[in-house]
Amino acid sequence: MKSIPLRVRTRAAKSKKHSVQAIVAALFALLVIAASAYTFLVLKHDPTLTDLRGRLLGASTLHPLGTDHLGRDVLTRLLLGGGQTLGYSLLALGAALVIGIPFGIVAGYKRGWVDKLFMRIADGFLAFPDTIVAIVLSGLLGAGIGNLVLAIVIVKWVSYARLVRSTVLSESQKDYIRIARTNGLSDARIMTKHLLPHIAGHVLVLASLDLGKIILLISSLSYIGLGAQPPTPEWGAMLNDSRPYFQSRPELMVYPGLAIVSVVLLANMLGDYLRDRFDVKKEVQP
Amino acid sequence: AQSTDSDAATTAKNVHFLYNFATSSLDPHVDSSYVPLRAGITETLVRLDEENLTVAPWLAESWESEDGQHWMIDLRDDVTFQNGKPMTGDAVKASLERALSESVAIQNALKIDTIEADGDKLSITTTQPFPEFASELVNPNTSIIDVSEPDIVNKPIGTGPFSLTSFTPGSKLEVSRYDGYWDGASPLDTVTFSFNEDANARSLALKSGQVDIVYRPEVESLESLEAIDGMVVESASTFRVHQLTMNMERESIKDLNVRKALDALIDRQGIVDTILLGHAEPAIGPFLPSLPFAPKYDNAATESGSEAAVKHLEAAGYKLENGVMAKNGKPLKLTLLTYSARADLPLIAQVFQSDAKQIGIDVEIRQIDTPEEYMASNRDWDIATYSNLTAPRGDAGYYLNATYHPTGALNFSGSEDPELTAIIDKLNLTVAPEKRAELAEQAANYVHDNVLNSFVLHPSTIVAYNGKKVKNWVSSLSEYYMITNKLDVM
Amino acid sequence: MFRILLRKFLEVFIFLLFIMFVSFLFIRLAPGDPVLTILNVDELSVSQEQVEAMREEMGFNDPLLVQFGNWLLDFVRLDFGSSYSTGQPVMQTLMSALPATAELTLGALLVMLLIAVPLGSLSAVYRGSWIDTLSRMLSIVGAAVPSFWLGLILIDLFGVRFGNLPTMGRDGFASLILPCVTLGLAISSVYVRLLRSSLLDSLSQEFVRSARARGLSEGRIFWLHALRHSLPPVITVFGVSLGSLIGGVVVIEVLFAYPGIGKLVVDAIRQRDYPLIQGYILIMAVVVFVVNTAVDLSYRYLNPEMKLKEKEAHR
Amino acid sequence: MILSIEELSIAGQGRTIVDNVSLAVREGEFMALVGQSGSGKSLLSQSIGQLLPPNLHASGRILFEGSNLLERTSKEMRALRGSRISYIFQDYQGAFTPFRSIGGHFDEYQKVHGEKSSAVRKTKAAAALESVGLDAALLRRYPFQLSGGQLQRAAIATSLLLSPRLLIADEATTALDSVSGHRVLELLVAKQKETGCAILFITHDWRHVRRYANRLSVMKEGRIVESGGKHRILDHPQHEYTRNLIDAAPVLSRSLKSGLEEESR
Amino acid sequence: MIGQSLNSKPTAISSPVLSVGRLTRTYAGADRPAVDNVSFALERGECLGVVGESGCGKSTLSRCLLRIEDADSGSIVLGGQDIARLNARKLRAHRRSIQIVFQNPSAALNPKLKIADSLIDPYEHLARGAQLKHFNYTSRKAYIRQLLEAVELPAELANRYPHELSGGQRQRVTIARAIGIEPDVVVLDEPTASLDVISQGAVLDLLTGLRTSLGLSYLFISHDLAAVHRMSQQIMVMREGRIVDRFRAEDLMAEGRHPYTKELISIF
Ligand SMILES: Nc1ncnc2c1ncn2[C@@H]1O[C@H](COP(=O)(O)OP(=O)(O)OP(=O)(O)O)[C@@H](O)[C@H]1O
Ligand SMILES: Nc1ncnc2c1ncn2[C@@H]1O[C@H](COP(=O)(O)OP(=O)(O)OP(=O)(O)O)[C@@H](O)[C@H]1O
Ligand SMILES: [Mg+2]
Ligand SMILES: [Mg+2]
Ligand code: NI
Repeated sequence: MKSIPLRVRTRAAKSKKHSVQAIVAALFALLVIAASAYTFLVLKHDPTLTDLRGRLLGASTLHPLGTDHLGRDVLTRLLLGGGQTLGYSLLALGAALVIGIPFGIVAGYKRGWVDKLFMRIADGFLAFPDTIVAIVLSGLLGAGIGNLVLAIVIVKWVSYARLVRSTVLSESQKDYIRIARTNGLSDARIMTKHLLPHIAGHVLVLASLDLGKIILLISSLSYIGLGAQPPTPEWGAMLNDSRPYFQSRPELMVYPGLAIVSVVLLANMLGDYLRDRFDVKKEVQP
Repeated sequence: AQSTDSDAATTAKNVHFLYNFATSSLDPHVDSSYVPLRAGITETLVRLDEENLTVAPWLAESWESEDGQHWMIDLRDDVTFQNGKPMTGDAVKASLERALSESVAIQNALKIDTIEADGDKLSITTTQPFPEFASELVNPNTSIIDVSEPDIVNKPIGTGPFSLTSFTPGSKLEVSRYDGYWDGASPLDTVTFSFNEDANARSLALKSGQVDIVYRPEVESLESLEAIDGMVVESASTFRVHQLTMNMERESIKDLNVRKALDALIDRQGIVDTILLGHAEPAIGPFLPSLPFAPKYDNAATESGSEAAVKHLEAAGYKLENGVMAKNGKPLKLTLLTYSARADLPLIAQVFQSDAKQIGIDVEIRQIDTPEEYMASNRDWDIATYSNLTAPRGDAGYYLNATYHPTGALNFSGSEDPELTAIIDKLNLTVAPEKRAELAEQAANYVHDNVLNSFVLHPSTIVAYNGKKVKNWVSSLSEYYMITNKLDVM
Repeated sequence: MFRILLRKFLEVFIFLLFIMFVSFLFIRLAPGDPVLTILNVDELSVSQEQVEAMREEMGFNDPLLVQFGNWLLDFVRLDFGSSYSTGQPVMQTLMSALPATAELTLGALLVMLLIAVPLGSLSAVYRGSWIDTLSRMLSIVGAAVPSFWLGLILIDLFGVRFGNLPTMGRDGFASLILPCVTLGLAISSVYVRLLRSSLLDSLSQEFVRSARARGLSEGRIFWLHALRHSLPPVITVFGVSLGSLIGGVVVIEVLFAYPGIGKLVVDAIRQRDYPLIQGYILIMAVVVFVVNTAVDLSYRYLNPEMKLKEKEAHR
Repeated sequence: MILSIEELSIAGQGRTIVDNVSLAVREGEFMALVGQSGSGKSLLSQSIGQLLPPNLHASGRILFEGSNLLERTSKEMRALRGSRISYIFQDYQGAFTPFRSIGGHFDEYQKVHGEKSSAVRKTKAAAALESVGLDAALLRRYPFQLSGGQLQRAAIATSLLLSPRLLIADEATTALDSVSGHRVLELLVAKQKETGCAILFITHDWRHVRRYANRLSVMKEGRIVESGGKHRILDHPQHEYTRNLIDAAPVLSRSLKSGLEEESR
Repeated sequence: MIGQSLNSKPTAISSPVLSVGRLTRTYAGADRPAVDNVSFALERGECLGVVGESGCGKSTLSRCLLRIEDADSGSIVLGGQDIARLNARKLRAHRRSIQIVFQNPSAALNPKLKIADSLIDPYEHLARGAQLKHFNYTSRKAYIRQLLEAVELPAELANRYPHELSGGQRQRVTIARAIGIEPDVVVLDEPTASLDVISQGAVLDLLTGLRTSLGLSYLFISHDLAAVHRMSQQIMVMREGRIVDRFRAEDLMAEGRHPYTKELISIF
């Protein structure tokens, strides 16, 4: 292994990479701010105003990203949709984490009947298609994005719980957990202080990618009348609405797609950054 | 990529047809996709003559009734089922009886009391005078099949030009020529009838040459399809209408002037030209203008546009203040239902909402899952986009009864207009076609004058096919008849 | 041994019964009922009285518990009812659609493995290198691109422009390629990242250094020592997502006209075809149970300590 | 001179842990390395096989049979490790992959170093285990099923399996009772006689140093404070620290100590 | 710091702080018990040494005492209460009284926690509010510093992760953690095996000092006869899971020892 100088390089490269990430994030934020300022202060489009004669226009100074199939300004909708989309998907993701992680830790750590019961509950949730959950909820509580979030949480929390459980299962075999137990630490403390740091890595990875999946799920469920009601701008719905123009006007799909990609990218960067912070060993031998 | 039929002369002659709806059952009496009839496996006693929009003989040579209650039907005597058995009166009777027992809706539609078979003759008595009886026999769910066959769901045996060779539920069926077909065997050897519910994928399948005829390709892809040498795109108006259903139980909607205003707000031509790219016809009333009983609406030089709408609203006592349309300080707020199963409807809803916003009407769109269900059980909405078949079998009775009669299953407006109900009741008892047409027209005019519902457009069916290969394709108005014995390849 | 089996069996049975009960309540609490479907009202008209009569006849007006009781009676007789829309026995319908979905899912999993294992491994081993960046980009795009779009692009590329892979239907192996690749690409992103993160953990373990000291090749260390140690989280996520994968293939099934169970059940949900939905949930519950039991067993295989501990507990 | 470490420094995160150390091990020699806990003995030994943790790096030269190991490619190193240089790590629990049986490790080890016959591998493994006083039945066990001492002995058995030229034993007997420890060291010495391999033996146990070492080096805070022949250092320690270290050696009783002194040649 | 009043709790000299009766533990699939019918008593302030060959069941015994593993049969009476069958919740109340230092220090520290956190953890949790006799800390930081000092580690190690320590340093950290909360009984499973002799001596002195000052009792497992001899009042010799010999430390060299004990001594 000529690893000795190489390792130095990866360290240096690493810190550089962090600053690159910071620059990318900052540039992105600047871009968004500039675009919003221009759109909202100068152009002042109404995001729901349709204009059948001005539909599917290409990019122009008036419509920097053109107009959609109903003649609405794409950039305005994209920018306004960001808040909606992000807010709700983050809410759903956060809630799924908040439910899933404790469940997983408790089940994996306590074992026995707690675990068994939990596994069965989880299995039960897994057997339900998300559409059913969503439809039932919307039927019982009324359509609306809040219920959609609820439906997503109901479907999603299980995967986190399961993932956490599996890590906890193997981790709790180790001596340091035994010691913690013999120290008489309360289970709650062992779970939060000793086990939690171990699951962060995998959970962050899964969560940062799930953000994209959740946005897409919102879009597919808004198809059956859940989620944001038209004409509310929402990325998933925009993506779905542009399906017919997939060949004639692919950019209609690309814009919200790119928006989602960049959000997932940022989430991923954040996830990796956090993961590195939890990863005390940092690097592996190549 | 072109498919492999360059040497069509030596290989079997096959046409691959791609339909936009998938079915997992082929039971001709139950399945509402009508695939057995559409694929040329089964036939009905009578068919719709799409040129004259009259009922024409098919498996039945002739039919008659004096009083509209006792019917004599004379069957063709040269017809055999695809298993070789002759189509006798008894076989037809058995088939009809199965249809009746399998489906309440068919019972309703046919209102048959008794059937008697005598050789090639059937005598049928309906439970009440029922002039439309013959036209109801157009319904594909009354297809004549050999009910003695064991597996009707997966392998129905009918009398059509093609017999089923294989069926993959939800995916496709393969049919092959029935040589003993009474109207002359098809020149084709086989037909593949497959399903794909994604419009883009259908267009691409045609482009790739994997299929020859595509039903309802993606409208947006037509331009690129037409650019391909030899590709033919046909569009035909249908008996369908996209309408704005008014909930007559709502206070604001009860006001005729409000309804008129909403009607005036709809930018029909704009929607037809842009959203449907011209593959539709702006609608005035429920019936396609070419139908004999469609009113001419000569007096219907009604102005439309937001100014007209504002005028109507002012007549109703509304005033536009600070950009809000309000009456006695109460702003006009409407809930508009829409659903995505028909992709145009949410778009129409959004256009309507935007136009309404311009004159200060606050329209909230609510997207729902199953419209029939929702509209029937929830009354918290004002207007709804909905799509209706208005004369599927060339007769107005079905639509008028279902939509405007107080007992109608699709009467989501909750309309209980005694005058209109009287017209419909009268229509139900009238036998003579001209008289019926007159009554239907009267009903349609009534609906129009009172804006009981507002009609947006009649969408067209688009079919695209490879004109270099396919011969004799006819786009059917009723969307019943697709694979026929005339269809051929070059 | 027999007693353990019996207990396990009972456990599963009670679990299934419970799931079925919950789903029964759940489905029927959803607004709407299948009467209009049963009555086939698309082009035909029925009166509201008839709708009501039908509702009564089908027992939709009975208290839920009575309905469930009836269902249970049939269930014990292994009668799962017939679909409201086609009249076909539910199990037959589902079972005939299951193979298509199964092959689609398995194919997609294969594609996923072919993508995730090399990409995840390489990006863990060469952490911070260009391949790591590349794999991250790919998985982010994979996580953010809807599968219907991906599918259409693949159809356009490999069905229309270059090559003529079948774009629809289920005719043998060739018609599996595009849908499986689409689905596989769509699901692989999570596994790439998860495998990477897990491998990073394993590669920093002490036993890896010991293996190195013994002169084992890096490949051998990777495949036989580190990889296996990093599998549990990956397998776990696989176990949980299999259920939603089977349900979630519906987009692919529609796009490629692949006659699978996903499309069937979405239609059933739309039409409130209760028996079909119940049948589906039953099958899913069994599948989920089997898969996750297998996943649990695999933990034991991957970590013998757990297996032996378990044995002792049963002593 | 089979191994000669010249001016080796190990540093990381701005800290120099091993500072300019030079050390030589002669052919067939039993070289002991003693010293303060945390002085860098383990890191020094790991750097020989390029096995340092990734956040640390070594500079200087490590000549093994004349060539500088720090310049070797990882492939060349792999050929050396296990067969020519073998290790017994201080963390004996990390010596075995948790989900593999002990026998599996023995088998794999021999296989990758070219032993084709599985029967031979099996008998060799069993013999190796028995030579360190373990029952061959332990081959079927998983690492967690062994006691600490058993694990350590198993680790020793693997490292002796292929008769390396240089054996690096990092506190190889810490988990062993005196009887077993003695037996294992006897085995090491016997092996050394038989194959002529050199042993770099890191330990805290003066008894072992006295009894078995030829030469020794004393380490403190990353530096070697003293090295030389055993007698020279034991009897005439020059450095203050060495003296303290020797004085601190635990002894049972006077009589036992004198007995030991008699024994040492 | 050493030499304050012993223990504020009333100590019944007659009753042992820990007494173990007929403890047996068999691993699944093993042909003989790893711990076989072991009985002994440990007086307050006493150190009981356990020696024996590798694999004789010393660690298993200690794991059973700590209830990390459950013995098949036998009693463990700690402070008057048999903890062998207590459920987890009730057990927790007794946890503080008995602590362990493991044979292998690497696994005993949470790799994701800094040394300071590992140290402070049991203390913050258990001893908060409780008056600790030995460490009269003023703050969290001071407590950690004092503890590290007690085991002769530099204070700067507090901010490192376990994998950044040498084996000996890790072991000292685990010792520090165990004594930090001032238990009644500490089970020391070969605690000094990986320390250099100077540190060994220092740690042993430290342990002895703590024992006398705090009235701790030790079960000192080691294969280093010299260390055991120096530390303990009583010595037990274990072989194949059984106690084969037991005597006062002074009598180590006396006649009449068990042959196995003799072998151990002769090798030394
Ligand atoms: N990965 C690492 N990163 C940073 N510092 C480390 C790392 N590993 C060890 N150290 C530090 O390097 C020094 C030397 O460690 P090493 O393990 O070589 O000691 P040692 O002489 O073997 O001690 P012992 O006898 O206790 O095992 C110690 O101070 C330790 O804290
Ligand atoms: N989890 C386990 N499963 C099966 N057998 C085990 C397990 N753990 C230990 N053993 C066996 O039990 C016996 C006693 O082990 P234990 O760890 O108590 O020994 P020990 O006296 O501590 O030895 P050492 O001094 O080597 O640490 C050994 O033979 C060992 O192989
Ligand atoms: Mg060391
Ligand atoms: Mg032990
Ligand atoms: Ni992990």
